[in-house]
Amino acid sequence: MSHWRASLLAALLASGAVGAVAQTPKPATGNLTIAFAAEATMLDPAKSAAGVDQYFFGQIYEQLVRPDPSLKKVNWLAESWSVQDDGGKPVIDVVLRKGVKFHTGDTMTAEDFAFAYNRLRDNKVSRWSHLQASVESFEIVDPYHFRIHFKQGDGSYVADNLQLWAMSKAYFDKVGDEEFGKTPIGTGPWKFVSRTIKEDLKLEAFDDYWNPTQRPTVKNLTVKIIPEDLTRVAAFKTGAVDWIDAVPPALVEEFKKMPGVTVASYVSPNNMYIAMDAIDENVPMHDVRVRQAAAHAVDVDAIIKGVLFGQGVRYAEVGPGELGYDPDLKPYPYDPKKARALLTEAGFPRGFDIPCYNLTSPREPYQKEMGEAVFAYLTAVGIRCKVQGQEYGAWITFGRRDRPGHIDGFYSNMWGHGLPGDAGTAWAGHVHTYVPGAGWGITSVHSDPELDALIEQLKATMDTQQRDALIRKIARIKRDRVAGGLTTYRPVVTFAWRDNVTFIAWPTPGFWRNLQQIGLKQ
Amino acid sequence: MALSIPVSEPIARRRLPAWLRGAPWLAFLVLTIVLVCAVGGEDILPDDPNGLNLADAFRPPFWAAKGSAAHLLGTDNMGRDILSRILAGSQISAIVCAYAILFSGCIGALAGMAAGYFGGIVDAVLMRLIEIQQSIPSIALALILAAAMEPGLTTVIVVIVLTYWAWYARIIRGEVMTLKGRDYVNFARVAGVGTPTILVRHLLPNIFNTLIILATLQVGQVILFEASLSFLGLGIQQPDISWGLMLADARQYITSAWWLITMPGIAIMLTCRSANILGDWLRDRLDPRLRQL
Amino acid sequence: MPRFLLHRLLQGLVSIVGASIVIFLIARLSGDPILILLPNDASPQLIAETKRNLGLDLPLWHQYLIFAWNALGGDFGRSYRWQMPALQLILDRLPATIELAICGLVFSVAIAVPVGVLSAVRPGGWTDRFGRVFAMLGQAMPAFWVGLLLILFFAVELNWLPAFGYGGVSHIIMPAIALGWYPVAAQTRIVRSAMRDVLDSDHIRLSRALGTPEHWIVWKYALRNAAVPLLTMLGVYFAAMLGGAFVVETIFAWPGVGRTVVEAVFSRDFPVVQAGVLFTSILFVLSNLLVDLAYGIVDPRIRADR
Amino acid sequence: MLEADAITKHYRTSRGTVRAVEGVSFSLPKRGTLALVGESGCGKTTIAKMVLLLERPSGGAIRFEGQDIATMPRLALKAYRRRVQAVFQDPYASLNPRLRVGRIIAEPILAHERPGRAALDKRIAEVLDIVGLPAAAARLYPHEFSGGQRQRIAIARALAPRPELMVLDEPVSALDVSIRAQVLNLLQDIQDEYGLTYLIIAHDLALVQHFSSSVAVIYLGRVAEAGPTGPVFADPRHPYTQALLAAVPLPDPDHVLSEAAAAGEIASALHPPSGCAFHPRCPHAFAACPASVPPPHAVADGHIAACHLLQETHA
Amino acid sequence: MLLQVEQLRTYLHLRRGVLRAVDGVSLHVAEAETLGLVGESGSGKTMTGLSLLRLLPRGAGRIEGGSIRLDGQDLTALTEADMARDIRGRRIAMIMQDPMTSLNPVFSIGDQVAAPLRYHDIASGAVLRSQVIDVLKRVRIPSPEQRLGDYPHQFSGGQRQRIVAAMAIGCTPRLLIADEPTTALDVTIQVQIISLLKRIQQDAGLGIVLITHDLGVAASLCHRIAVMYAGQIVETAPVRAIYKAPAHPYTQALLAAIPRLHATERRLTAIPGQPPSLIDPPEGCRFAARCPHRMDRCAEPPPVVDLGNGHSAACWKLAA
Repeated sequence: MSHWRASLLAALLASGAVGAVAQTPKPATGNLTIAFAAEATMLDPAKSAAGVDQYFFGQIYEQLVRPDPSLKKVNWLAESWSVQDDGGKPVIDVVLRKGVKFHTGDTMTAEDFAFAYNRLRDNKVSRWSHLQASVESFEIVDPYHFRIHFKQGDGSYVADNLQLWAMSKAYFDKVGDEEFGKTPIGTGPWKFVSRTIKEDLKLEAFDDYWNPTQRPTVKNLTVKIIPEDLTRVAAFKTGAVDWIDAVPPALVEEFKKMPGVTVASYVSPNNMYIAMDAIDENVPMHDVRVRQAAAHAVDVDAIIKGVLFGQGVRYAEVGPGELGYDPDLKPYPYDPKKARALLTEAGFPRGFDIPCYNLTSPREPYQKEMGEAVFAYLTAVGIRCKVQGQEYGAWITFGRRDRPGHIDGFYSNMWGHGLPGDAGTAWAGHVHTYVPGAGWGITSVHSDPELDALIEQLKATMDTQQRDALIRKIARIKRDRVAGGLTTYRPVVTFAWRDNVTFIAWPTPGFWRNLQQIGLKQ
Repeated sequence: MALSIPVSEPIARRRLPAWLRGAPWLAFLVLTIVLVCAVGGEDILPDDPNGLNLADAFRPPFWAAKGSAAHLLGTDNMGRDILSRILAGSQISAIVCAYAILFSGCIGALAGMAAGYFGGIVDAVLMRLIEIQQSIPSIALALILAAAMEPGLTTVIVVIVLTYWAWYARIIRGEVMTLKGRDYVNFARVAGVGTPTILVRHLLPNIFNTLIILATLQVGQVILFEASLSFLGLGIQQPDISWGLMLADARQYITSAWWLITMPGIAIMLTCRSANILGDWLRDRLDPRLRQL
Repeated sequence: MPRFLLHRLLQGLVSIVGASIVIFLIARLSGDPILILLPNDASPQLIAETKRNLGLDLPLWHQYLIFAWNALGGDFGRSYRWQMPALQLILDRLPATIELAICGLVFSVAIAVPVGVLSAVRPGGWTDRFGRVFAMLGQAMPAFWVGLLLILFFAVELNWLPAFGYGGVSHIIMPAIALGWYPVAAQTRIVRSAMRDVLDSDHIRLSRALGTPEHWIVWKYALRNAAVPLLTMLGVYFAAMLGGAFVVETIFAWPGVGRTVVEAVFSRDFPVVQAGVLFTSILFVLSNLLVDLAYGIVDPRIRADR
Repeated sequence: MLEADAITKHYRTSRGTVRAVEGVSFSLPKRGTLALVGESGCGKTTIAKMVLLLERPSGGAIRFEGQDIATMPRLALKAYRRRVQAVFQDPYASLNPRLRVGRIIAEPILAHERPGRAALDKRIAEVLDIVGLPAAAARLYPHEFSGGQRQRIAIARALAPRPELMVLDEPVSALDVSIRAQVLNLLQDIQDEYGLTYLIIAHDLALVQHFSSSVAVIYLGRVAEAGPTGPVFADPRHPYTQALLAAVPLPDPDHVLSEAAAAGEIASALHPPSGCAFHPRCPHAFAACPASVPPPHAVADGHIAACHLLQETHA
Repeated sequence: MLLQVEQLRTYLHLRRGVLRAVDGVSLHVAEAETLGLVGESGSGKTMTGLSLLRLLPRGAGRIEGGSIRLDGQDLTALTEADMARDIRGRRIAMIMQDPMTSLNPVFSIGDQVAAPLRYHDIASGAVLRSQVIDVLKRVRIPSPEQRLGDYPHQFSGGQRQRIVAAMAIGCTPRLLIADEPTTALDVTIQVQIISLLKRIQQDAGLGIVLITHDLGVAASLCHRIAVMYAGQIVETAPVRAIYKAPAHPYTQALLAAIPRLHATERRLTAIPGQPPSLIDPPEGCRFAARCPHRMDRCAEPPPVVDLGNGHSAACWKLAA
């Protein structure tokens, strides 16, 4: 366990929230209202479009394997699982936990996972079918035992918690597609009660939850949607809600000083970076020295401190706590002199003008300001940024290689969806050379045969140890060559709750908003 | 005899030329300052408006504790001098206002004149266009347009022009319909004066007042409209600075650093108010019929 | 009367159709929803297939005709993003937005009428000065600023009103003020100038000459006359509020159409954008129709003209 | 010179068809002055507008020197526009406040010819002189003049292209008594001097009697009585003309006004009464009146009246 | 004497200067008498009428001197509230020029005719209704019972002027100020209104101040006539004397300038020039500049010369 993770756990322990874990649960009682900043669109894991959807359906649906509050992977709906070899093709063999019930009362069986698999891989239904692309077939051994046969090795599949959500086949057969999405039924700690778009999601604690030691102690939970930061803060301050997510960075200090309020910060595995065009020979960043100059030009620490109020963690290619994290791999130090020298060396003594695209409808706090600051630093050493803003709709397709037109400068980007797996999937997307139609390098403006080979190897590797080593290796090369962009920071998300609330943060895959253990103090 | 003296004519006291009495000097002054700043370029800026200095962020205005004379109105979240940004913002705001008003005014005036003068099918078509424009919520139109184009100065101007031309057109149309019935226009027609001459000589000069007044009223609307677009991230983009953008960005610090939002806010208020006062005054002076706008 | 109504309705219909065409076209200029919809590694075949399924491969005019034909039958397509009928998505949000727009309008009129009347009666008086400053603030402060200040003061400081959400009367007060403050200035101006004109008119002079008490002249005789130009503007304001509500909806977490449409634009969710804008246009036409009818109530001359 | 042949003008409105003019005929000899007289809404201004090509007749024809102005060839039409000019009622509305007087007067000239700068100035000075204004007036704006002076400017403008026919639409009714006499005298002087033909629209019978050589009394879009002014005023044959004349208050305390001559009020052109439109107000109305429209009846040389009473007596 | 006005001066304080609209006007009206106030536009006759009601343009108009006595009570000394409650509508009523604009278009005529009765506490409820019907009958509105709910636009111009008259006489005032009551009407309607005013006067014994520029209307309605020029009265006389033996050169010129029915002269006698500005009027006789009999003394204010039989005129020629 890294230092970073240890300190986080210590903080959690210190907050006194963990103490409730071991006790025999009492039936859930009482009502609690909390507020989220963002809203889900779909509550159907197959149709969900955005990572934010998981904040919501992650309360209702569960997966085979999941991280616990200390980010350790534990078997969850799977009693046990292993990767086996079947004549050179990998197979994942899963034994299900018995006695797990859906909210309808039906017992969870391998049939349900077969259904989930078929639904998730159907590209007419699912947005996540590509995650199942390397699966060859799904085999039911007995009601609590199934095997997933692969065409070739798929490291991400393992890294991403086996990717299967427990969805009730019986329920689907009964209500059909439309209702299935509207009234979700899962195995999770919370039962769906009602949802009003743009307003709230009402949940009820699931009494028959299979894991009674780790379930909510409050009966009714209402999640309000309050997108505007200060309004959400005001809602908390006025007592309308007792728990909020995404405390604005500027106000974290103020919240810490508030009496009767607990504040906890968690690193989000969203990895922010500044992508840059390195494939076009006419663009200066084609030259590795220019990319290094850019890396030296930006004082990321100062930006985190100044712009983000410290609510960010700097990372070099792989964040602390992730597979392949290498504490010895350091980010480029801020050194404008060296940056200028590198530019001169690369043949740009007077710098150059370059378009820089910034996201103006932020997905993470102060993302826009962050971009502005980065571009200002670049400009200061001679990489003169012509900033152009992009709203979300444009931004989301902007980096894609199958879009007409091409990227000719810097643009702010991030990776992290589908995590916490590891860096493999993301790198396949934005570091590997673009191969049309093959899924490689879909947002990549980089091309490096050595890295390509390593990333392909990583993709096929399902063994965790081997992956760890590979990732470290790639990360070092990536860092040295500033390949696939300049890594900056990972945002920190801060939750605040009143002292009448008990809360232990569980990471919904990647985003920390799992209300597995939330309750009212007795 | 009908009494033709307006009830509100004030008692004369001062000895200025009649048309200048009661002129809003303060409003003139404010607008002049804004204009000077707008054309002054970078020379008048005390500091680089985009000069990042994270160590010096959130410095309050000079009169507050921790304030500094180097940053009279304080610094923002990235340590940039707010006064410089407001001054630089006046340039962009002035450009946006100028182009937006010029184009929406010209298009609106042309459309309004055509609809009002020719009537019939031209009028019917233009009126439907105006109504179509008005029935599409302007912010939705702006949003989609801004998404279709690249956000930035040009887009903001285009969006505002598309939103406001109908406003001008509708009012000018009404004006022209009244003017068209005037005897001097009738006479010109009787005398065989050509339509272009009638439009240019008889109608245009007489709607000019209206145009001026509408333009002054639009100043505030343009600035706020741009602020709303900035709120969505679709307004003016860095490194350009506009007051609306400053306002929209600063709202996150409304409780922790009040001056970030208040300073550009005051600039907007002073400018809007001055333009409106000037417009009111011009209207009273030039054309009392337009008081209803 | 019915003939007049029919005429206005027809004109309104033309506007609605026109608005739908405009929105349809610009929305399609704003980008391709396919890449937002589909997974990152979608194959070209899948992209083509999805385009065909959504009808996005047809020529624009054909797409529009399909849209218009379906819309006539009440089918506005399914939201790409929400995977539900766009119509339902919009209709569910519509009441909250209408409620907000009406309350905003009521607030603005409730301020503008007394201030406008009193400042016409006593130019330079206390109400005139104070009222104008009040109106000016609304005109110079964007709604998000007003909204946040209201929340900070009335919710956080005083704890008088709930900071957010949709619910009872107390919930709507601050959003209505934030939305309704902006047009106060313009409305005050209309009322004030209309009142000045009316107070200058022959019939008011005759009323005075016959000894009518001043308050009676102002609040009964003149105000009803002055209401006509204000009414004219109300239809336009109502539409502006429907369309402009998204900022206030965002600030106050108000579950309205404005936010839905804004987000739909960001995600290129065309059916929702089209349905949203179309319904706002319909409301615009309807509100103008209502205004026209209200004219008849306020002004009997107009009644006769129909 | 000018002839109207059964011209009609109908306006279609949302409430129905307004029959503003219903088959009006008259003829105006060169150098003559014809007055169209009637109460407000009778259609006299509409007739003037049709003569001035501001409105198009719904039926009938207006002929200028025998040529139908509706079907005139381009060139003749252009000439017509020069040869026919107008003076309107309101001296405040008829001059563009944004133009200098010189430019206002130059406009109708420039619409037809391109004289040089000096020649133009001379022409302007000339017409200003004719209406009794100094040449310096050309440099001023209309608002710098009084009502009477403005009407002089309007006359000067109308005179500028050297017209032959002038349509005078209530040319003095907006002026004060003392100014009115000045303007009327001026108009007469101009006619005498330049041999102009006048078509004057008026409601003031005393003025008409004083000013015009012939008169047409219009009631609800139809000619009730027409003829040379002297005989028509001395011996009015139509009850409406009689009523009008009886109703004029004279500046003579001994004159007794008769209220009985025309009871009630003028009907709406939207729903004109059947038959003779005057019958509901006529003290002599009888069975034939509501039944049919009386045809014009010649009572003397050039003097006609459209009344069933005359038919009866002469039948 | 019903109304006695002495040396009334009403000035308008305008942006461009002080306009002496009424500059030393004295007049009187007896019961059941009609005084015609005749003059051209801008001569101050309307301002005189408004001064009697103290309804001057707000902020600009002010009575600077003189007295207005109604039944001996000086109106200039009353408070604004007293004027509104006791005088306007109650004892002095007014009719305005344009019947098209003097009725409020958005209220029914029943409402408008009832209004003065209601706020002068003369009647209410069923009594009010019957009084309204009664007064509408008196002004000869046909079947008023059915028309109480109708709006002004549903009436013709003549009928509207009758309704205005009904509003004015509803509270049985002592004095009626009729400001150009027939100017906007057609001649045939004009006659009807003239005879209506005559009848009202006979019925109620009401004093009338008729403000008009039309010498014909004045002749047909007035008992006495006061001719105003440039803010002053230049001649007052019984109606007969004014028309048969005008004494003041202005009155003479005015009578000569109007075209007359059945007269044969080809040319009218025009008055040269224009009235003087009232912002800076000439010292002496204000008509002097246009007067054919001008002499040197005219540079001084002319004396009011009593010509006997209630006929007086302000002219040096007569004083000589």
